[in-house]
Amino acid sequence: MDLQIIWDELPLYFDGLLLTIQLVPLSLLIGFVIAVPLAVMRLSKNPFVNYPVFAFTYAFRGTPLIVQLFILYYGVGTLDGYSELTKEFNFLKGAYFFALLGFTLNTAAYTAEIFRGAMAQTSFGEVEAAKACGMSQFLIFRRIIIPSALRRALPAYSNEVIFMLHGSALASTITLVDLTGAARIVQSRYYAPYEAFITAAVFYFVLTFLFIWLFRLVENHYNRHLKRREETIQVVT
Amino acid sequence: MIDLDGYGYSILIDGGIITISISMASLFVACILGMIAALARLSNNRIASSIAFSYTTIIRGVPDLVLMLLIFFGGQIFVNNLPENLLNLTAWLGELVSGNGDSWRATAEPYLDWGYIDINPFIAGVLTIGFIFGAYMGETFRGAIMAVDHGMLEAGTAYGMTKGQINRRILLPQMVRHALPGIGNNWLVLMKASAITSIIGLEDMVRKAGLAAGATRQPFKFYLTAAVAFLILTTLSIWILKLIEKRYSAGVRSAL
Amino acid sequence: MDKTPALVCEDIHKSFGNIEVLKGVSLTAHEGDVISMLGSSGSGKSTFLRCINLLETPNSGKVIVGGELINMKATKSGEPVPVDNKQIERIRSKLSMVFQGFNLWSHMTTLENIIEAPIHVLGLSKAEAIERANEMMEKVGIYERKDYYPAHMSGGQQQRVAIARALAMNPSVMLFDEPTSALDPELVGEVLKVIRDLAEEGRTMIVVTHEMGFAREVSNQTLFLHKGHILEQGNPQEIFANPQSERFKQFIAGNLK
Amino acid sequence: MDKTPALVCEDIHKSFGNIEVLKGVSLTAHEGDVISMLGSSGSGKSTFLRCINLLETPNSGKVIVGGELINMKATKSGEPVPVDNKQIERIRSKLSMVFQGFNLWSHMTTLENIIEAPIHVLGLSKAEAIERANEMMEKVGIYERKDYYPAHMSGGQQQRVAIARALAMNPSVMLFDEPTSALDPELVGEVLKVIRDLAEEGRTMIVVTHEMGFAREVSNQTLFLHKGHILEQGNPQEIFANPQSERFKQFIAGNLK
Amino acid sequence: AKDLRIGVEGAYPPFSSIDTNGNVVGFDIDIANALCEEMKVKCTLVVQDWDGIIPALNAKKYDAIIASMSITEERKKKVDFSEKYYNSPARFLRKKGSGIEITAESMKGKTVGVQRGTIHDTFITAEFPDTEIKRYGTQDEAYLDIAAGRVDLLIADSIAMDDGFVKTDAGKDFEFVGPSYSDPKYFGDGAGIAVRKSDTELRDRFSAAIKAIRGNGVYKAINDKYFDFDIY
Ligand SMILES: Nc1ncnc2c1ncn2[C@@H]1O[C@H](COP(=O)(O)OP(=O)(O)OP(=O)(O)O)[C@@H](O)[C@H]1O
Ligand SMILES: Nc1ncnc2c1ncn2[C@@H]1O[C@H](COP(=O)(O)OP(=O)(O)OP(=O)(O)O)[C@@H](O)[C@H]1O
Ligand SMILES: [Mg+2]
Ligand SMILES: [Mg+2]
Ligand code: NI
Repeated sequence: MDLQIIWDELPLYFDGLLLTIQLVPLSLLIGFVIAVPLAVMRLSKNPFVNYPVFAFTYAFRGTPLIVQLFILYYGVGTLDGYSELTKEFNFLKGAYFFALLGFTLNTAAYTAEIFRGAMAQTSFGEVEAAKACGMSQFLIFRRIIIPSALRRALPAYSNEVIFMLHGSALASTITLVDLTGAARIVQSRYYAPYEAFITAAVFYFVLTFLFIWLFRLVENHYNRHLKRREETIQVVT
Repeated sequence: MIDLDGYGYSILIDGGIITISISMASLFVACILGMIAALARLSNNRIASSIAFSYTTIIRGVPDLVLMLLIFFGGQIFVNNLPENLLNLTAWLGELVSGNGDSWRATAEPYLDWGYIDINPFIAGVLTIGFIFGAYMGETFRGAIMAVDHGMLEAGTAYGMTKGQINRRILLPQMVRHALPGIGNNWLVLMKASAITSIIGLEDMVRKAGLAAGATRQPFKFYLTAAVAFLILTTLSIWILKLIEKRYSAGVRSAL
Repeated sequence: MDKTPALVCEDIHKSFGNIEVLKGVSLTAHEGDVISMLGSSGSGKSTFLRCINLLETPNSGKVIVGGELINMKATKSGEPVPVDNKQIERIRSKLSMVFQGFNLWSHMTTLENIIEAPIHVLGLSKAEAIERANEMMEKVGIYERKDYYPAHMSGGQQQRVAIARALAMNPSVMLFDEPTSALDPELVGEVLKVIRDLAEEGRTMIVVTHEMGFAREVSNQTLFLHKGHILEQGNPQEIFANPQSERFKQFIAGNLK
Repeated sequence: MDKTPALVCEDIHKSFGNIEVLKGVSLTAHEGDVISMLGSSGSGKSTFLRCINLLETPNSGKVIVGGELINMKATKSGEPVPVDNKQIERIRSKLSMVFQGFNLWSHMTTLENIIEAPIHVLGLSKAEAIERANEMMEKVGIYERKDYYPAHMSGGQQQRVAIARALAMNPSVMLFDEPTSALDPELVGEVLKVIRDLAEEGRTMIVVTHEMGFAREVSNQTLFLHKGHILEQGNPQEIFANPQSERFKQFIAGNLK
Repeated sequence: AKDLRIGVEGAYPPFSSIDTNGNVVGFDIDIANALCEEMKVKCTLVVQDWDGIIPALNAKKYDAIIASMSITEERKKKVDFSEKYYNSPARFLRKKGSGIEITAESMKGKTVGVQRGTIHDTFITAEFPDTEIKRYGTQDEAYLDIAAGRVDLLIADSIAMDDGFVKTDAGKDFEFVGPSYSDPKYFGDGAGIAVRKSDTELRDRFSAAIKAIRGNGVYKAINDKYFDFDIY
């Protein structure tokens, strides 16, 4: 291992890190906001509401993220009228927008399915109890099904967050210099794969555990009610 | 039919075969590694369980693309420097033992003259993906083992069955059923992850599509072709998985 | 009759698929009535309670709550449906149900469970709702558990939270579906005592139960349901003393053994 | 005593962590004895049964099955462990346990559940095991369900499969842990009848139960466990008529109410 | 003699690209085959992405690289080179009518596309620090992006760009701009065949073979197949 290389290129890695920690939370946030209504739509019995969402989630969950990115970035670039559009909207020019779009749609598709599963699991009795109190369908979703499902979905969602972080490495395949992009530049400059990629791996590792730790905090707070009785009692004694 | 400018065969058939075979081979490797990891983590042996723990956490902490690049580029250097390093080690040992390292080195040389060991991208891809997904499989298997109703194992104990009998006759068949959905999920993710082997030069569907896109400047068409091919593979897999799950769920009442 | 009955059910029929579970069940509850419903498993007791607050839609028959008839119409396929969802929601808020399996909202604490519907359905302010909840929790004796989640409480405690939640809606009629069957024998007494206290307060209640003793001592009217028909009906003292039907004789014999 | 007792437990102590759950429990069962164990929830009944067949290792005390003492030794940390796993396995095959939650093997049909241990533990041939299983299934009345999986049977049926499974081991002592508590009231009778039949056959049985009637009518010895101690012990007729301890008086009062 | 494995790239027309049958074709490939024939050895071609082309050589995945690799000081630290087998200058490419000139001023804030890890990458990084550089894994991807208007300029080997892009349909709106660059500091002494550092014997055989095909007309035949001038 040539530590000098790593030291010299550290600024490059930090630039990459900056991009990674911009892209990932942003796409997660937008993806989450889209996913909740999508999940509700997926539960609808009306095929016109349900099927389009199903098609969306199926397509995005059934194809590799890298292919999605290539289609969005290189594919859209060759469409007629694309260059005209970029004059109007400058942000369409860079890869950043397409990476963000790809990641967002991808995570929205996965997240919607996670939430749908959690909502479908809502105890039938709890929904009946809500009905019996005279709550309307909308109120039941807003107050009972969604809050309860979001909490139950937390562990699965935290996995999705980790997958998204890992998936973000693919930004480097559409010219962005994220952490992986930085590592690939270093590798091509020095032909030093260990130095280049282990450094990136360490960054990712730290990021992953930061995320896991954060989620554990959130889970401990929001999922107190899911802990078994014995466990809480053990904590007391 | 859509006009694929003559690239259709190479993307769908040649590339498809590579994608499918690399995925299946990786699944096989992953299942073996996963089973070992799960058993090690659940064992009472501290060292085995902490090695398995490090394996599953570290692998899951780093993107597959980075691991792939690391193993592909780094692994090759490692393997091919191995003979040289072993020779140096022999020489050093010889120097230490009898003071003539060079003659030790000379003796060892013919045995270590492996030439180049060709890690072809296929093997590298299979090992990398298998290695990565072994970690995920390990967690799946561990969860499945823990999900087996403890009471059923206890019933085995209460009737005087030995540990081995309980593991073989009760735990394993139950575990497989619990693990199937997880294995199915991992398979779907794995198949898609195999697409990143295109980055290390394996000629799978995505790489073939990329080459065609570059040559014809029509990325939209070719990547879309690859995407549709993946959708078909996914659909097929889901269908087969359902069949398998049905077979294994004898005696289980479905939730609905 | 001098006053409008709190609840009237007239000739309720209900089928699931081809099987007719309720074959014409009627009931009148005046204010302060405590009606106990007996019947073996599968006789249709839960189905009847669920028809009252429209969790199941009866195939025919009338439900009249506080003088207000629930309007029903038939769909194209002949299935009856309520005309007006708003009416149903309003009426449900007057009929509180306590479920067999409690059905507490697992992501909410005791207090949150109790104030949820008063705030969002009745439109109380949070302060009012909490005040009312405190009172109810005192009444059923779970005030000390106000910040616990359902999963962290025993069955008896959960059942009492469910009762407090129903009470907090200040309902005109309370429906109890086997309020003690899911409980450990030592907790049964605890919950029955709460219901007995409510009866003494003059609450109108319909209680599905397996507890003969409770039916005999607390209720002022007992119904015995068998295969979707009411076989016995009347003052509990009398019908326990002089059962009219063979089936009811058997039933009380088996249960009192 | 003229004959070796089928089972003797002497001064069994068991702690979990710092909490002592059994504080010296002794019991002697002769052949043909039916011993009922009563006690409120958490009193240690299950723990005691589990100590008998070493699913839990008692901290001190002796277990003697058919005259054979189970050998124990202490580990370095002071925890007692059985000396010889082979002995334990042999002894367990003589003590069949019927679990509260049945614990049937869900991937096996009724028949497979019943023949599993006789084949793999007792070493019977498949034909012998099936023959024996048929007999047992007849006895408990589930022969028609022989090819069903546990999930497709009702609770009462599952419980009877569990009993058949235990019987097929031809055990010298059968241990029942609340064999009816998970059942619907109408199924309780069904299962109790099976146990009563076994009692009439002269099987040695230890039955943890909440059913007073059963204890009184079927067993010839009743134990009342409270906080890890035996508070009452003796002929059920006598102790129900003349309870010695306040606690037992309360207990039967609460239950018979 | 021992069989040889040769690393080629496959995404750098006209020097090397993949045809519809999945075979690699191009100038590099023809030269490689000609050299092998001259050296009387059997050769297998191994396609490898540019990023990993040198590490894979050192990892003995193949024995030589014939992939238009310029002979530079930086690379000489890792591998040995034969004599050059062709030499062509680097140039900038712009869209017709874009008006961008190759001056620090005109290029300020503009985006230049370049293939990652090439001499052109080194050159642009060092000489035009004020431009934004977008790096690609393959030259093909860079073409896609200038066609889409995502980069303002490309810098690459002039011949590769001419034949691989400008002369194609997609590239007809693009033109070269600015001088030809061949400063040995960045661009070395032309393209050579890379071998592992210890393999001096193989290096010398390649050098000799290049000389031989230059002499016997084989080189010219290949040259004329692709270019209307002498690229050597
Ligand atoms: N949603 C449903 N679909 C089909 N059949 C149903 C449904 N709900 C109830 N039933 C059937 O209707 C009959 C009456 O059920 P119900 O739950 O009312 O009985 P119950 O008197 O409450 O019995 P228990 O004392 O066991 O609670 C049963 O045979 C039951 O199987
Ligand atoms: N594995 C264990 N670890 C810690 N505590 C335990 C364990 N098993 C049982 N206990 C505790 O030991 C006490 C006695 O439990 P046990 O299951 O024997 O009661 P029980 O008399 O069978 O009650 P029930 O009638 O509810 O089944 C309880 O307080 C229980 O919490
Ligand atoms: Mg019911
Ligand atoms: Mg117990
Ligand atoms: Ni009628």
